[in-house]
Amino acid sequence: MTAVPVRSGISAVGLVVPLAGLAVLVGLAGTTHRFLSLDNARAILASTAFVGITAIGATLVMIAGSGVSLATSQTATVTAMFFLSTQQYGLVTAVTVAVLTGVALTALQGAVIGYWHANPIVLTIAAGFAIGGATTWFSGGTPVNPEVREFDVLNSTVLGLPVAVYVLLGVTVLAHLTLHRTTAGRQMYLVGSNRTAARAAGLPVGRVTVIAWAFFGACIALTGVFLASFNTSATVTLGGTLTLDAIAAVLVGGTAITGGRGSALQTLGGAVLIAVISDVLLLRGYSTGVQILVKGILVLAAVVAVHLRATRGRR
Amino acid sequence: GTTGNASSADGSSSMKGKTIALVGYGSSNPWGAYFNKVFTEQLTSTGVKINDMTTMDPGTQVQKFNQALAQKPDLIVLAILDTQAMVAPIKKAKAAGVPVLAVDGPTDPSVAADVMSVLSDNEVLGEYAAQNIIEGLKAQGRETGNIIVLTGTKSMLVTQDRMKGFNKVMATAPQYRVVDEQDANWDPQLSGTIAQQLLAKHGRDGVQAAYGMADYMALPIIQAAKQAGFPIGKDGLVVTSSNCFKAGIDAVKAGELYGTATEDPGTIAKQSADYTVRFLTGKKPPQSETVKEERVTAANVDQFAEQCSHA
Amino acid sequence: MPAVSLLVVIVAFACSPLLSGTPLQPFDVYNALQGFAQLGLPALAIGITMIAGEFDLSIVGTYALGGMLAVSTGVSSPALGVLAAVAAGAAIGAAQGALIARLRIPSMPVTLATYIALLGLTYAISGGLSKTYPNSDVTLWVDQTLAGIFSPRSLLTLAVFLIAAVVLGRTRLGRELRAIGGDRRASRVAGVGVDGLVIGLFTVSGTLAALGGALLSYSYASANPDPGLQPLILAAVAALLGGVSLAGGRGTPLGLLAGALSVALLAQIVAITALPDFTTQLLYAALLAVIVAIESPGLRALLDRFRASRADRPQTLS
Amino acid sequence: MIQIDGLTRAFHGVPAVSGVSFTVGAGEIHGLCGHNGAGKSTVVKMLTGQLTPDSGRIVIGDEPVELRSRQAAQRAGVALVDQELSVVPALTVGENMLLGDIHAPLVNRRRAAYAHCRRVLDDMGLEGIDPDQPLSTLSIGEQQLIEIAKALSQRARLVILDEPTATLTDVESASVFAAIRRVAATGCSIIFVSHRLAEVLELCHSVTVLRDGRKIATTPTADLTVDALIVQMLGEPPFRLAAARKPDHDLAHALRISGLRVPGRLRDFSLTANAGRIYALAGQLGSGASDVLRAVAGLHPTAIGTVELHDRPVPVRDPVAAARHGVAFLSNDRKSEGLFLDRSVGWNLTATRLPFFARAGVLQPRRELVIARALAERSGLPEHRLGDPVAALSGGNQQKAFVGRCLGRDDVFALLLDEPTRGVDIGGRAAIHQLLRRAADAGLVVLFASTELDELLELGDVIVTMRDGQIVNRYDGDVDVDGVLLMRDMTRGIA
Ligand SMILES: Nc1ncnc2c1ncn2[C@@H]1O[C@H](COP(=O)(O)OP(=O)(O)OP(=O)(O)O)[C@@H](O)[C@H]1O
Ligand SMILES: Nc1ncnc2c1ncn2[C@@H]1O[C@H](COP(=O)(O)OP(=O)(O)OP(=O)(O)O)[C@@H](O)[C@H]1O
Ligand SMILES: [Mg+2]
Ligand SMILES: [Mg+2]
Repeated sequence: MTAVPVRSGISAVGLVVPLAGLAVLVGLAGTTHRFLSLDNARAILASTAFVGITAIGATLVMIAGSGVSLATSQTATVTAMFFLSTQQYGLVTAVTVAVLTGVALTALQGAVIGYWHANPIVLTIAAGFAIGGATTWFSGGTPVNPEVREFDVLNSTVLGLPVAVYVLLGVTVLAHLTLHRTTAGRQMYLVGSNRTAARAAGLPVGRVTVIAWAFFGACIALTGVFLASFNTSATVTLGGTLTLDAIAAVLVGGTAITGGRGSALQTLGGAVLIAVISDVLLLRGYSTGVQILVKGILVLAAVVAVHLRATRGRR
Repeated sequence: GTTGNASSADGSSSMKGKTIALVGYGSSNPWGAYFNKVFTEQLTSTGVKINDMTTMDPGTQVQKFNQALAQKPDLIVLAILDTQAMVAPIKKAKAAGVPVLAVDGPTDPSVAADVMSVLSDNEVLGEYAAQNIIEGLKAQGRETGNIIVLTGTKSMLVTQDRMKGFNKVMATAPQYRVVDEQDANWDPQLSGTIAQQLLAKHGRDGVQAAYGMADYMALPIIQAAKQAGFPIGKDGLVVTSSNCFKAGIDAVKAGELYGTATEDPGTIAKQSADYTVRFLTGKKPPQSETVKEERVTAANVDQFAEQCSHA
Repeated sequence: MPAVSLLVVIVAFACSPLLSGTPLQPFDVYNALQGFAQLGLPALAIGITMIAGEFDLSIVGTYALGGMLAVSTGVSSPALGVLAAVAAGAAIGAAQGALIARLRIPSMPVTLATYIALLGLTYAISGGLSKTYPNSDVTLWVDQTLAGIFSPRSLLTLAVFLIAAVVLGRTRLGRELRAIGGDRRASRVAGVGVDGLVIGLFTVSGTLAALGGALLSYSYASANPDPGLQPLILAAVAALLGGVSLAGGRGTPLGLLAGALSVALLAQIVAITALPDFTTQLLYAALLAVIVAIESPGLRALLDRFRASRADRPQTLS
Repeated sequence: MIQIDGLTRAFHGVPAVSGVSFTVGAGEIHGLCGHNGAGKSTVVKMLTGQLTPDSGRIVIGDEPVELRSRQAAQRAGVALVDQELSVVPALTVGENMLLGDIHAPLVNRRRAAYAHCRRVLDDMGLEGIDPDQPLSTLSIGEQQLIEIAKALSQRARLVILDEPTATLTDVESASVFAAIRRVAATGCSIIFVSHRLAEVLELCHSVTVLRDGRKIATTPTADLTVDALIVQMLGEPPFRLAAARKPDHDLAHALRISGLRVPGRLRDFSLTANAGRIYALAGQLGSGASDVLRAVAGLHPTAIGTVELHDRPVPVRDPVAAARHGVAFLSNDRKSEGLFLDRSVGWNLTATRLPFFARAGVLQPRRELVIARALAERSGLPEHRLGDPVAALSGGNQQKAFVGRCLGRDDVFALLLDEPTRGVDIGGRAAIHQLLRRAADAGLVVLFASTELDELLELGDVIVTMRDGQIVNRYDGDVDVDGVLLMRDMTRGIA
């Protein structure tokens, strides 16, 4: 992965806890009726895809040390609307328009954060209000219902899996390669690890931040495109709980919120883990409340575990 | 549907200078957006002043209602977000002598006598959904059948009423069974996710029909079913919903959605506007009116295409 | 900052008759204070954690849970309901605080996780349904008009702010809170009992949020299992307008009071003038944009540079 | 009287302090010396409740004490000035002076508190500072003085000062020494930790030297010289570099700085410098020396002036552009503004030279490894540690990794270093000096700022003295300079 290996001293505790957790999960899952079916595996992957794509983008932003975005849902909604209202120009144009919209909106926030060091939380709350307010204003609340349905192909399945799953895998691979094999990716880790040092060393902090956010924007837009296709129309609330779901997946994947550590593959794992657990609970007949509760506990466990591993030996 | 154009009602001149506070659903909700638009359009020519006090947040709604009350309008038109939270404010309005017209969802029974109302018939909407399913399954010649239901936010009376009607009719066909009922919170994305998992849980021969409480909740079920390889329509999964949107009408036409029902915002907005005119011109309308809801299936879909195309 | 934003909003409030065409009434103030009562306690809860350099996202979770518990347990005795809510809030806060202080984890991800878990817990308790509070005497009591513009709820909220102002202003706790927000390590070395303070802090923020939720659900006569992110975001906006910085070390309860009042008045202005609902969102966005500009070092540097280039000729050296 | 008996503490099984014992009498000023990592701060932390000893005993007065927290230590009568500046800029001066003091009342009594702070400040000769002033308005040196004043005013039985003078001017140090002597005269014991050995000999009654966590000796200062102290610390005669200063008339100018100004910090600075020479900026804190470097590196957003490097103008307010033009900068704060602490040594060494092993933005891992290995060797770091997080290195090795980042790059023409050997022991210092000399020999302009006379004289070919944001004197390579001359420039400025 990297030319210069990072010391891989895995302590007994660090290994036992996740293994025990995994064993419990496998046990639970294996004894759950219909869990071990091809259909269910497919359903899990399919339900991972939408949140997963956004979470992969969020991973880059978090690694680059600019924390989280609280404007994700609103951005996804806007891109979905642009996607649907440009259907008549063909699928490629519509997707391009959506992605460019997502990239422009999100990279702009990245620029303010990267070049002017604005606080990401405050900025993205503001952006969320602005995008949400403007969307309601311009759409007047009316849903976008396209006459032409170019998007149908995005709802189809290939080898039994929805197209979105392949896009998720593609985005993951792309993010992974970007992070580990490109100058920009390495700089994301460095900037996230110590932003002041990166600045003093003359690293292009602003540019790196913008690249990470632009990637994120493209991912949000892809999620928006799939959401729009799946629902065949877009309303102001289409984005739903995407914001927190994406952050949860990134955190469960073990990326540090303080930046400098994490990976796209781990986020994919985090997203799948959340989906699997929700699925097991659903199949076992637990209520929505219990599903959410367990998700919260899972995020907490991941955050604590990541933190303990990172600070092991430094405290 | 009743109504004509409210502005043509006689005595509209006597409405000049009157004020209505519209404490309705916010325009971030498509249903609310179209309702507000039609309602306002219907009344503009009468010269009545409408204060926009819409919101989608229950807390803000209480505050805006109280605000409206303080401005002593001639009528408050209210679309309730949180039934309980509205009880005390409605009592206050009663005490202050400000008339309230509740539209769409019902008020809490304890204050039902204190307001006028133009209500959607949610029980009937639920019944229609059940009828659609039974009809669809019978048409396929099925002796038995399993059904999954994705509801709107369970805490809302609207949801509860629809389920009441739905269950009542389903009880008449005990050979068809509801195997799973989940709260999808009026959220299309959540509907999709839950549908994917439920379909996988019960398997291809474990589910024959599905009820998504609104078109935008039923369509994700159809997508999820398609992706999971379920046949849809004629010989496949029977999917129905219960308030029509344009996308739903298209799906009915395409044969993917077995049926839906009205509760379209335009109709109720027109009837509410009409009611308002009658009230403000002293015509003493009945205390409560119910909007006539219609069942929509492939047979009569063209008739409703226009009515349902606005949200 | 808090004084300026409050002043601007008050002036706008006073001018709102120009748009609405009806003169202001005491009721307008009452209603604004009702809005303040709804927002105030969560704003104070998140505000004090921000002063100490933490960020307690879980307050919306505690807020929802507090409301649900109050409604479930306070039917016969409202005080008992409040007590149950507050006890739960304090316990959750203390547990979170202990985790954050002892392991020195950033509070944001921890409280995010707790928020999700609490949401699930509230959902599970209520079965996802809003829960009705049948004791209408209490509902009427908490919102009755006092002295024209107050209600017991808004007075209680104001009182909590004043207590916080006295405690933080007149004891060394205020100094230590800002100190651990300004520089955690230095405070530790100087002898501040940082861990205890952080645990206490989260206990208090959990308590305040739960109390806020309980009062709100009494007022609505119902508890909503999922209030969404809106209360959190508005509370954060109030705190930011109140002169608290996300970097920590800055802010006072009176500043927070001004911030919460500003946000409440703003919502009231939109209600009085019957502007469309999305205007509120755009107004918040604009206010936050100002905060972003003021707070972000890069933008400040840009301003400095501009000033420096203008003051270039006469050299100054302090 | 303070008695320390067999104090021992290990980190992850590696002993940092082993069986250290010594005694400090009432009224005694006791020096604690040792090279970097010798264990001084670890002893201090155990005495102040920040670390618990694995074994050993601390006796204050007559009774043994268990110091489990800072509060417990304060109750036992121990006051501390930490090695790192430990004040909170967000608070006022007065609030800082009362912060964490267990004797401060729970309820604020503003007037009494103000009077108390006023008195303490006056005692330190800080009449110009108001207790209600925000601390952030003070210079770093003044902030340090506040911290010292606070510790000395706590009526403690033992005051520990861990490198209190590292950021002070000599004038300020002198007033601190006077205050320390006054407090000692009241019967309080003082432990004074410092790398400035002359200072230690001047102030202390006796000195305990630690090496590798063990006590070497406790000696009365009357019997010691600086050289003797160094021998105790290092165990062998100190490593000395020949101070070969080179003339620079014969070379073309590579770096031209003219009219450089930073509002409030730097009045007017111009310098022409040659490739292949080392330029030393001599100035105390606040003299502007460090600001020159930061401005050239693009880190002062308000800087004005022109900088040219090999006849190409370098924009002065953009760190990225400065780096692109061949300026490499090393901050004096390597922890927060230098290293990527949780990343590996390898990543740190290669952080600024990614283009060297990237093709079209894609990294080539094999080339990276080769380059990282070569750099480790060049900067004197063990190759087997390339994969370790840099935080796990000792201070000296961390600094080597920091310097190593800028070496051997053909796109760097000017090397700017702020306090290149801060917190580095004598051995590590010599090694870093050698690296810099080699860099200059390879054709770079090397410009560094320092407050240490030895370093300035040893390393600088041209020495520029600064004070109050401007140049006082420039000493070229062929002029004789001595410490007295430099010190006079740095403290008194232009006559
Ligand atoms: N928290 C810690 N974890 C691991 N090792 C530590 C820790 N603190 C100190 N050490 C190690 O203990 C040894 C002694 O460190 P200490 O800070 O006491 O040295 P010092 O004499 O104060 O050095 P300096 O002159 O640089 O301040 C060093 O090897 C150091 O790296
Ligand atoms: N914070 C730390 N975490 C982990 N290991 C540490 C830490 N500090 C020191 N060490 C380990 O202790 C070893 C000795 O460190 P120490 O600071 O004593 O080195 P040193 O001999 O003083 O070297 P130098 O002369 O370069 O300062 C280091 O090589 C490192 O492996
Ligand atoms: Mg060392
Ligand atoms: Mg030390």
